[in-house]
Amino acid sequence: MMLQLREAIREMVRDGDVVALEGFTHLIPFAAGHEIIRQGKRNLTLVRMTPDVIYDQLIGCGCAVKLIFSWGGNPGVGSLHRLRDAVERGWPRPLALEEHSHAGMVAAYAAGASHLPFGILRGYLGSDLPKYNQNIRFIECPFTGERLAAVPAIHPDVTVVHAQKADRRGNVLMWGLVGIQKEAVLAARRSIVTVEEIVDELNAPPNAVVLPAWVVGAVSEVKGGAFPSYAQGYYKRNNAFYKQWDRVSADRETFQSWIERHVMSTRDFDGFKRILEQAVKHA
Amino acid sequence: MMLQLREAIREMVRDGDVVALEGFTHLIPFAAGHEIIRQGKRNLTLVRMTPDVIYDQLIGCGCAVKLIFSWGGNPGVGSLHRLRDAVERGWPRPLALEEHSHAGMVAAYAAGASHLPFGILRGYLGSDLPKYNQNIRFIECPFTGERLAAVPAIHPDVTVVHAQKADRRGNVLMWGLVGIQKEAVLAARRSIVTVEEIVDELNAPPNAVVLPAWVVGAVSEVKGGAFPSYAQGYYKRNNAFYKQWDRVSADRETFQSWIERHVMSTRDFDGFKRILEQAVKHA
Amino acid sequence: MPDTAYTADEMMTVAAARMLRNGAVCFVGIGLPSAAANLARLTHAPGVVLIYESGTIGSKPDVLPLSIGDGELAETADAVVSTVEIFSYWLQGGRVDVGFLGAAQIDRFANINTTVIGDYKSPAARLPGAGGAPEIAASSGEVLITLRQNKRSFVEKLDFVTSCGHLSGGTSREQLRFPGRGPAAVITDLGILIPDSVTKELTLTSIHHGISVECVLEATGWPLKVSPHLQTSAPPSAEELSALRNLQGIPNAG
Amino acid sequence: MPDTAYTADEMMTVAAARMLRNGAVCFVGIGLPSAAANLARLTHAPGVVLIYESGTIGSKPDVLPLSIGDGELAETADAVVSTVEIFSYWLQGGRVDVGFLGAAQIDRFANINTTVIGDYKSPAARLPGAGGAPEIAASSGEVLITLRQNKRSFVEKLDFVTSCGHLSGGTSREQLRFPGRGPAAVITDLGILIPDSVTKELTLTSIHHGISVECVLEATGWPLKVSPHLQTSAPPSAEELSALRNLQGIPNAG
Repeated sequence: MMLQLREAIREMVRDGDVVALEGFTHLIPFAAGHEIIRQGKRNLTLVRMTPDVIYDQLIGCGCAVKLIFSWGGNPGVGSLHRLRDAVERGWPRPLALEEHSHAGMVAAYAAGASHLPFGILRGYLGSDLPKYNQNIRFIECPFTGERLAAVPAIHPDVTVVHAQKADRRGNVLMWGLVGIQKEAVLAARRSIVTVEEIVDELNAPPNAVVLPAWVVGAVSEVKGGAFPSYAQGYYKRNNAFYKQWDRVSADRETFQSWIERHVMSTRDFDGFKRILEQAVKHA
Repeated sequence: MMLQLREAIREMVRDGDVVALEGFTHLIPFAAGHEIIRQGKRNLTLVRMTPDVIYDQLIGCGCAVKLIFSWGGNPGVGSLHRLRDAVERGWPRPLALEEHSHAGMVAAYAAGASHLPFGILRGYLGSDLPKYNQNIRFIECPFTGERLAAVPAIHPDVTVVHAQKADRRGNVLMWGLVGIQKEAVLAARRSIVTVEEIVDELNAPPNAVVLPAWVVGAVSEVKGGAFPSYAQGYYKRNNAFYKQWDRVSADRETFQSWIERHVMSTRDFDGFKRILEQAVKHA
Repeated sequence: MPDTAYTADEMMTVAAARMLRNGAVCFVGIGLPSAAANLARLTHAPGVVLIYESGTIGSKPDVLPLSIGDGELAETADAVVSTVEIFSYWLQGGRVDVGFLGAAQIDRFANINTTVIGDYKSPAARLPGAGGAPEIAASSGEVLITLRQNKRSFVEKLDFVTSCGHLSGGTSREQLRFPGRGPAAVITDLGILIPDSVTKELTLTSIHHGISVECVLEATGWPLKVSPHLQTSAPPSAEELSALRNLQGIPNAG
Repeated sequence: MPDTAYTADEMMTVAAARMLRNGAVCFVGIGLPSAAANLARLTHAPGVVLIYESGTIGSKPDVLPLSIGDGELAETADAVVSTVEIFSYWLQGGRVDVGFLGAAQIDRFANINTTVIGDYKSPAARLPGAGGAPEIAASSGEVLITLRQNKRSFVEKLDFVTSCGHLSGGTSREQLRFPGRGPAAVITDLGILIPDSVTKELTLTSIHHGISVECVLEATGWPLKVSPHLQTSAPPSAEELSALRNLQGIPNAG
């Protein structure tokens, strides 16, 4: 179903939902994250292996009450200051954490996509994580008696991902680092996919990562919708933005005025990017 | 490691081994199967989701003592007469069966590739299969209490697959129906990959199915090595051969003289194909 | 051969095809179902999505493949994935509306045997085995089954239960909490059988044009229940026959 | 700046790179390890295979990526797979010879904390968390760890054990039957620490050129054992420095 991003977020992301915006450095759905902020969604449980800047923004704007994750930082730069402020000082509201390792998260997402109640892994050996996360348990192999870790399936109410292309019927093609995106979509009750472009024919290579239209909720064309993350074949990662975010996010007021100017006062992601370009010109 | 197929089979397939020649209709390693017959390997435990004509030949030649499988037939044609003769009448020797469903076999192979002792599935519900296969057991979900089936990991001593291309370093590329081939190679202690051609550069599309050289034991160039199965992009399935096999295999003596003439009396797969062509010319 | 002449197998395939609703996601079992599913796609159900256990999603073959892994299935598919993914993310994942199965033997509750005739350990006839069927039968939203009807195939008691239908009938399937609802219809070369809504026992609800009820009873290994509202299946239309024969690569008459 | 001048971080990265043997399959953790692993590849270990948790196998970047998911890693890889596959088939599958990890805190048995400083429920400082490290630490054949050495990072007791080294030393790791052998070396900006073969306690075996033993002891939060055969790491060669700076996009002097 082709929808404008604004409509897709309005209809499919509801207050209190479990929401996964996935992407492992590549194809992070920033435009969709901004739209969630603009529409003032609240009480979300955010899920993601690698919460980064867009989750820092969502958390700093008070959209989230809980985070299910395995690594939360600004890769190569440092901390997520808004995430830390929420966890360490409860600002703008407390944030509950359910914390896994990457291997645990992928097992949980794959179980979700597979309609299994749990996933198993040889994991968490000797780690303190199971002490603080009741969703890490242990089972015995019925053949060898070996003890293995188990995690419950993740089933987001809605998963949002960004991809390179969709065709007019809504079939989606992505390539490059595809992370956990397919599993996150298949594990979810609803899904939104933003794409760089809508084309007549996908011309997918054999065995490409394709999500057939009938497993995708809404498809929205948002050119550049992964910025400052990247879309292989379209544009590179804007590392300067990630570095600058460290300064923007370090201070509550600086963060709030940045969000007000760049997100709340813009109509959509094109508007956001125009404001950013102006800032660069005036710099 | 580049090896002639004859050397690869001689060095890597040993009497008594657990051997998987995988391929789901597509890319079935017929040339390698013939070489196993030529070299008179014995007491093999054969593993495969869909044992078809090449397994019928291996079984009819007395190479196997056991078969681990989920569907054994000549697709679209009918029975495998040599497989049936071995199971029903013990000719040329009895064949033990360990029988799964496809879903059970893929869970077992995936567990093997993942170095997990077992795989889980929502499977075998109400089926009689668990009554006859002690390797189908049941476990409880530690979160929901739900009962799920469990199967032990498959770890072939050697897996043999056919692929379209390898580069000179031994990296392997396959496309089209790739079945369980990647998992079967990764689950095995040793592996042999026959390929249609060895090229300077794979030029693999993004996210293609590539096996890096360092996880592959031996790579052998065998043009047409999947005949009468097919290699997408190279040649089509020879359905006529599969239909004719029904007649060739129905009778023990016809089968034996066919094997003698086409496999035992030929030096290699090229020789086999020359004999076949002559038969067509004289027909 | 005039346009209106057709074989019993053609009638069976056409009747089976008619059961598949447009837009359904259909997991196509090995054997007879592939012809029926593709015929549906090429006639009244162009929006049907065909999934094959060989790893193809959305296959649209022009010619019926001999096997369920021919190149045509991959080349015309929307996506081609590994068999691990087909069974875990797509079938077990609950994305299949209709599982379309063949069978060697079936009982009155539409349980299926494709494993063995006679004793498992020393069989009279060894059949191909389970393949994808046990989980297709368990996990698909509903199941259609198509096979030729005779006393060897429609039996009082299965030699082996490979894949579950309605078990011992009534609520016995519900109690095991299968993800899917089980068999919705069995389509044969003689007619159509539907499980009773309460007892789940297969009931003859339709006979094919030119077939007598006696003939169907005679071909069934148990006392077959017959619906008081028994209908007669329309014979294949010229369009259906033409589409089926094109699919099978059979030259059409006339 | 003359060619021979280098920073402590450069010395650390060069010393860490030297530990990676040619031909090893190396799972590259987030942070400092990526520079060291790629430096090894570009100097003495051209045959090293670098796996990143973002899904790349055999990455060969010319320029060091800021993150472990930059496009350069995918574009130069032999294969790019899903994160499910990276963790299940490749890491857990036992195909990794060396796990290369960073850390925020480490203890004398090379256990690692990357989760939290202070109490977990009300932390003084929230760190990024586990990422891939717990399973990299458990499943890799052996583990190399690189981090800057000071009293805040080398602590008597970890606030949180994110990823296991040699647990409480001795045979305690063996008893838990981890698939991998655990930390083989810790490379810092001051020197190299190796677990004792029996007690598994980290022992200073090498100090970097120009660093005193006292300085290392001073930077360690427990009474650090020093090997009787203490060596001094050679300073970075001109070739190593040049390769590292090229990788980091830093113009070389001269």
